[in-house]
Amino acid sequence: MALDLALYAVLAALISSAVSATAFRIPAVLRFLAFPLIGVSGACGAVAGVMALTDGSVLSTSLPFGLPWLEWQLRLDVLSGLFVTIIGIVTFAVAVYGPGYVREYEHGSHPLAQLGIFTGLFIAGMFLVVLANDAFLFMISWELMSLSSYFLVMFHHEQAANRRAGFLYLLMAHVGGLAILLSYGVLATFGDGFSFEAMRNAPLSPLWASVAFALAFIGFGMKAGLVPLHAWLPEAHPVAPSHISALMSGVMLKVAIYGFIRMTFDLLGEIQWGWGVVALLLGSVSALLGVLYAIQQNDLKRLLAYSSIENIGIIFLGLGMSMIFIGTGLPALGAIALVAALFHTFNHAMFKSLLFLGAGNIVQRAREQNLERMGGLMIRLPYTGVFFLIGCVSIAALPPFNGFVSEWLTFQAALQATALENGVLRTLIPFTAAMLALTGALSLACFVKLYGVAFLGQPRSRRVRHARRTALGIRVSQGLLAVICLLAGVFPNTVVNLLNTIPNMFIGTDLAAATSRGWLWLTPIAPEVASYSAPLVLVGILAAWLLTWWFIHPRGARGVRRGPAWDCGFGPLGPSMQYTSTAFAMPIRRIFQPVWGIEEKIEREVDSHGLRVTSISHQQHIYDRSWATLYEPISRWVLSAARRVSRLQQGNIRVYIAYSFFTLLLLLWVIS
Amino acid sequence: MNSVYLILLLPLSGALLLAMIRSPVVAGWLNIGISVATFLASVNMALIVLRDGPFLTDNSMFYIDAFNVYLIVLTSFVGITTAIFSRPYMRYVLSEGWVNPKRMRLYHSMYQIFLVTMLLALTTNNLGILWVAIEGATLATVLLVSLYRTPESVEAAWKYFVLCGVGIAQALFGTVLVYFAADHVLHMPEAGLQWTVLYSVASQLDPTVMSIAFVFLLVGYGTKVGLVPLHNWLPDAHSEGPTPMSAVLSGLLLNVALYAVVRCKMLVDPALADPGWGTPQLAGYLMMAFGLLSFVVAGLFLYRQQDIKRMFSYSSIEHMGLMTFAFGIGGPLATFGALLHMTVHSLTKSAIFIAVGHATHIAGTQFIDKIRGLIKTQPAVGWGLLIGTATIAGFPPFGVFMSEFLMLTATMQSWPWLTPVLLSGLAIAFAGLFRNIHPMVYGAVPEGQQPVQANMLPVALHLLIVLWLGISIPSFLANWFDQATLLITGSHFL
Amino acid sequence: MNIVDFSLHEQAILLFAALILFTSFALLAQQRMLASIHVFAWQGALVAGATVLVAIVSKQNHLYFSAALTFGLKAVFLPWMLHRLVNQLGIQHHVETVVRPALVLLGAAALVVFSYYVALPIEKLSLLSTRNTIAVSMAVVLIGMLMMVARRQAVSQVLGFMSMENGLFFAAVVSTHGMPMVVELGIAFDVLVAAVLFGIFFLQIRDSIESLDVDRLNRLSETDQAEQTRE
Amino acid sequence: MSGWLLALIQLMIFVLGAPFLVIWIKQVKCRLQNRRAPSFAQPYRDLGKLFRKQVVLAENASPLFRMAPYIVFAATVLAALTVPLIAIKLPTAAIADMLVLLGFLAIGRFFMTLAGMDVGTAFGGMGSSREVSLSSLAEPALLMVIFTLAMTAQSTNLSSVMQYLLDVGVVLRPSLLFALLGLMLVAVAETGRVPVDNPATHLELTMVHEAMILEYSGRHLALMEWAAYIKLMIFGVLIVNIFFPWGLATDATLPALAIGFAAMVFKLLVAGVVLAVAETRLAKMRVFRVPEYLNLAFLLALLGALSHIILEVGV
Repeated sequence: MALDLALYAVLAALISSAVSATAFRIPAVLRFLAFPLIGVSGACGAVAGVMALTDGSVLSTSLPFGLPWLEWQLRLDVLSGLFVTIIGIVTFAVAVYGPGYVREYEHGSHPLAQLGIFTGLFIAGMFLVVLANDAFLFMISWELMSLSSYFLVMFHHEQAANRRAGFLYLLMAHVGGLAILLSYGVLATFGDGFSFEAMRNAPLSPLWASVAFALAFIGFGMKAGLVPLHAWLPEAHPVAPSHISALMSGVMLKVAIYGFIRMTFDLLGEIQWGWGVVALLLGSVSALLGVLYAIQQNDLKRLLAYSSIENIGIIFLGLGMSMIFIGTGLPALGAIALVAALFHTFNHAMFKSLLFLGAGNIVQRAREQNLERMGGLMIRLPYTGVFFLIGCVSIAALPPFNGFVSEWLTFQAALQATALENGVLRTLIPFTAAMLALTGALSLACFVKLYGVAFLGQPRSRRVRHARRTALGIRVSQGLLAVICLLAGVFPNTVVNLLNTIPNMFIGTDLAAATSRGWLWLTPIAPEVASYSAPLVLVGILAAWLLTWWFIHPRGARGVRRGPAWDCGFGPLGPSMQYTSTAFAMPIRRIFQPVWGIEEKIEREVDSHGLRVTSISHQQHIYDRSWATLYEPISRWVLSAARRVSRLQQGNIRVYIAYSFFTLLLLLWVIS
Repeated sequence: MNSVYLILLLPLSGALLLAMIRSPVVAGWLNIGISVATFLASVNMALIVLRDGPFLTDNSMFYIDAFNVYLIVLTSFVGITTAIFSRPYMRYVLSEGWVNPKRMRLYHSMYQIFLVTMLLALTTNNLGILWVAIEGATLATVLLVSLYRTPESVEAAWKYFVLCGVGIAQALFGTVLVYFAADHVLHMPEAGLQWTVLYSVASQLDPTVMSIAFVFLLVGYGTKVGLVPLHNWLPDAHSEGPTPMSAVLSGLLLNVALYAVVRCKMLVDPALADPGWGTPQLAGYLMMAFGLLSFVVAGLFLYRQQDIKRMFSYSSIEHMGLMTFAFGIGGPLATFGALLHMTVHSLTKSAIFIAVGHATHIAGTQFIDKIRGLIKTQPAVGWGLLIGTATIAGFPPFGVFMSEFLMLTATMQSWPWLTPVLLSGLAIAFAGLFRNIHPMVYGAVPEGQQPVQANMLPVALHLLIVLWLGISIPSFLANWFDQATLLITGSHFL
Repeated sequence: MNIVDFSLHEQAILLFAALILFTSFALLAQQRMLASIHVFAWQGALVAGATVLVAIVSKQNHLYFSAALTFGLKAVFLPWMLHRLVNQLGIQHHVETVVRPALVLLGAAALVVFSYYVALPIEKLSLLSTRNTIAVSMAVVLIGMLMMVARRQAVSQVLGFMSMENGLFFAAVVSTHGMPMVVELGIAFDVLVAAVLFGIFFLQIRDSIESLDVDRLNRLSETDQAEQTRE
Repeated sequence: MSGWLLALIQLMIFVLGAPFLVIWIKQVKCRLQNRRAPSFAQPYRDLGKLFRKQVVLAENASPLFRMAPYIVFAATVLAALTVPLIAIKLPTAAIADMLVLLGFLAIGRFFMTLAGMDVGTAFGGMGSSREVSLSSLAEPALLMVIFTLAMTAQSTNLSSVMQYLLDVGVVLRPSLLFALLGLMLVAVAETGRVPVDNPATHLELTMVHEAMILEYSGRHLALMEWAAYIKLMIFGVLIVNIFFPWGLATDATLPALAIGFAAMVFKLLVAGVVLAVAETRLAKMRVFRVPEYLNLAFLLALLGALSHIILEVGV
């Protein structure tokens, strides 16, 4: 039943992509047919996923496609269930959001059909990836996902920068795909067979298992955007239309996480704690660097993209910890870390999509993607303002929203490090926890900056000042996600109960203790060790707020008087006097100096006497260090190799004959 | 039985007919008609084979088994689609004044002659005839390469002619040696080159002679396959000849040459299996070495290309290398993958060349830097080229991915430490292709670039078939592949 | 064993082999156009002669036919055609300067040794003489290729190519008493067409680069300097 | 039930006592600097006056600007609610453990910094920017301290931590020493005291906290200031009650509570004196020296955690 629903979800997505083909003629098809179908797909997916999570059974079937000796195997277990849910919810939100968003394209020069077709394929691909139960179908849908999202990234292909981003994205997606393929190849070789069942029973030597793990880690890490394999992410995500960015950042990265979990916890069998260490370290590094780079961005969507890297890092940190615990024979603790990671996966999907949808609305209404020219949007786009605030609060991990719960669980897991035998690990985990703490604080700073600069203060450009009118669907979709963020934060027990089935399936233990004391209390290890009651916290905040208001707020007279800002008595305020995004991030830039590559240029113009400074211009460019260290050398090497090779084709026929001649002689000599 | 003769006679007579006809327009249509007829004939024969298995003509001149039957159908099919494409394209060429009506006649009749030689090479049961046919293919196409009479095209044709001539001569020497070896086993001169006979006695043939023979055959036919370092003629011929020619060269000729190599390997392997001989895998090793070398080197060649057709010809070399490698590995899985790859590659590559033809027509040049913004100019062509490239780059759900998947897995199983090489080769080739294709299809339209009257039906057809093969292989085809695998490796796959 | 133990016709065949080998050396060394065409004609004639000899010995009548074919094609038609072309192109007195002729000849000698060494292990399934003739014909083939590498003249390249064919024919005849008829016909046809095409190409090349020096056919090059020239 | 009542009482003490702690520190400082001190009622008078005054808002202030004070105050009060003041057994401590306590403080900071940017004055932006930058260093340090405690007591629940430390009695733990030092440094930074920030100055180059609430007036300002007082007291109580838990009431009997109250008052007064002395001795440092200061705090906290793992539970 659940599986059928999931398949219907895939089917609906495919149909929607098929009908979008007609948008060449009638653009309105997208609004009135394609997006509703996607909505159906999303709804089916969400329901199917929740069903799978609740009854925790394993459903599998096969479709009459694929290799002659191996049909497409599909399987819906709790892990797939979780991710189907995530994909479904976000897809649904996007479907609600889409019509209002694409309306303006209908008059533009961009072919809407392209958008519709590939959106459908993209979603279908993602669903199929998490449903696949054999390596072949997995790879097909995986690459389908990459390829269609690439076409979506290339939707605005006029600017050279976007083309470059698209190319980079496709290239890295392909390389990652090959790595994954190879790691499946290892498994298939030992388990002879591409079906996951065969791979589960593959008798792997620890060495080969590690090889497979390394390949999978590279492949999935590349897709998920782990530092230093992240270069494509901040390029590609901002370029796509915003609801696609939401899907990519909110869901596609999660699909990579899914692949990683499936590979490590399910297929590879015995988990080695060494792998956990790798994931832990790279995860924390990605988290820290991700947020540090995010905070320096001035492009709204680019900032969000980097923050995705950060959150992926946090997720991998949790996974790594869980692998360490499991690998060292502490499955119960491993379960906590795993649940924390999964919880954060879910949360990130929700609030990052929410933020991207909001960003899309801003970009469309204000025609502006650069924070330096924004400001005062809170008043102009009130709904987006509120929902975006909720998104920021959640991603900054403030109680009682969902982001906080997952980080809290992660910390709780980290605090159990003392249970480990190995002293090195015991010291390593608090270290990473400290990095996580730093990340959390920085992400708070980052989103204060984002919200403060974009939504508060005065508008810094004309177009932003005149931003108005948000379509209903756009508001509703954001509202939906915002509510989910709040609910998941206030009732974590329900979520944890659902997630519990997953560690149960993999390692046979779960956090039964976590929710043992009813829906009110979340106690991952034991009540006396740590407890958190989100509902009460929410009640408390509201109560305290209302009481204060009730006490403080004067009855009747003496309301507020509006006047010009005081500003220590300086003159009237202009938008240009406000703290800019660059200025806001300056202290942090100084504190963590060498992390970024910074090109700064300050030009002073003085008047004829050279006394008075007439104008100062300040330019600054922050570039990603991973380029100079990793990517450029590789491309240089390949190009020089190509140059050397091209000497082969030097044009003289006698030389060519000589090649043939000497090849012949060589071979004759070899065989005799 | 006479279905075979039908297949050969139809295009032959067609060629003579086309040599008569003066009007290019009529010739264009007739060309299509004849190809269609040939295709129907081949389908008819395929059905016969499907019904009652492989057969040998009474005079044991022709032999049809699972290995060549699908190649025959494929060849005649690509023959049609390319003919469909070449009709408007050659008219454009004529209107540009690059050729005169006389040469158009030459073109059309040679087109059919070429098909004849291909089909002959596939159907014949005689190694000698196989050689004759492949040499004949060279002779038929060499004049077409120089059809435009530009200095470059003449140079390309000369190189093509001489290099392939030399190579093919070596192949003949190899054939002579095989005959010589066979002569001592069965003392019946007439049958000494018949493949069926040879195959039956292959295990008794003298390993020394056969190994020498195989070297000559490999270098000879390998030149035709375009194996590095014998490949130099290939990019020249592809880039300078008329585009339909490039399509059939890449799509068919290379396949047939590879077919010849594999047939020879099938004879050599049992012979070398003889205990007195040291390395029974010799043929396989040689093919693997050649294949891997071609694969990697061709991938690197992609980067600095300035001529779009040249670039895709290198990609053909790359894929030929991959197949040779896979055949070299032997083993059912690899062979199955390679057979599948032969099909999907020739379909995809000819489709790409057709799209490229339209693209060059739109831009009026073959220089990559001059071709821009195709998707905006003419979406059909742009998308055709883009999807085709994605397909050949091995993106699912297209068939190329499936075959590459199989071959990679096979490598993983038997030569695990070679897989990284293959994978990096794939990645490099992929980047090389796309960094050139990207700016061509995307971006703004240069001024004065107009859509042209293009027929994208063939491209769509080919790509759809490849897609179909990628999603699921029809059972009869799978069976043929399996039979062929049985023939080549001696063990079933399915 | 020793040549005196051979039967007469074997000795004769070995003699032919030696002569053919000599002619291909001569081809390699000969620098004057017309002269080398004549040498080539002689080589063709020798192959035809060898064929006749084998035909007599092995009493296979179709060999007479193929001998005639070879003679007509290699000893008469091709030389005649080349002659005509050379006159037509006005290069009959062209003298080609080979770089380091001595070295090339040494290389050729080395090739003979090499092909003997390659053919050495074949003895167990044939008479010594056959084996040696195989070695010789392989040497002729290789020398033909060497000639194509060494010579810059399109015409001499063609000669090299055709002498390779001669080597092949010789091998086919002496080692296996000739190929099946069909094949022989096919091959002969191909050679014929090839010859005609060569003729056409001489003219085309001459039209395009005003010479037959293949070294000047280097527009299609991918090296850096080539790109600089193109840009 | 009595527990909840107790919690409320403690909360009252917190809310009402916070201004007193502030003025006490001021008094001591003035004594040390031979100045005449304001009367103990001064902060209460200030607050009352502010509450009575009318609010003046900048034209372009958004709704968030008006909500912020309430949220900040509410969050701080909740934070106070979870800190055992005179009795350990605190039901509210179970609602929110130490991590959540941090979360509450973070909420306050989040909205205060946003409010600082709302009107769009240069000062507000500057203050917010510095606040988040500095706290992004202070918070991890604080968290490491909490880690050390949690690992020592095997719990993140504040009251069980205190309970544990009370039970084991005097044990010389290097980890706790480091933690204490770290916590003190962080506390100074978080509450915006000299040498990190100076609540008494409005010199734009130096101020952090003051710059953010510059645009506030009337009751809003009052709430902000009051929240700041409470925050100061929270940190004070954390320091004294965690590291010197003696005297804390373990059961809800009156005498125990009385002792607990007395002990708390005494300890806080001492802490106030220490702070006052420190502030008198030290000078406010440049904003970009502060990171080094905070790194030191972080280092100490980390050392605490490590020394706990290595020296105290080493296998």
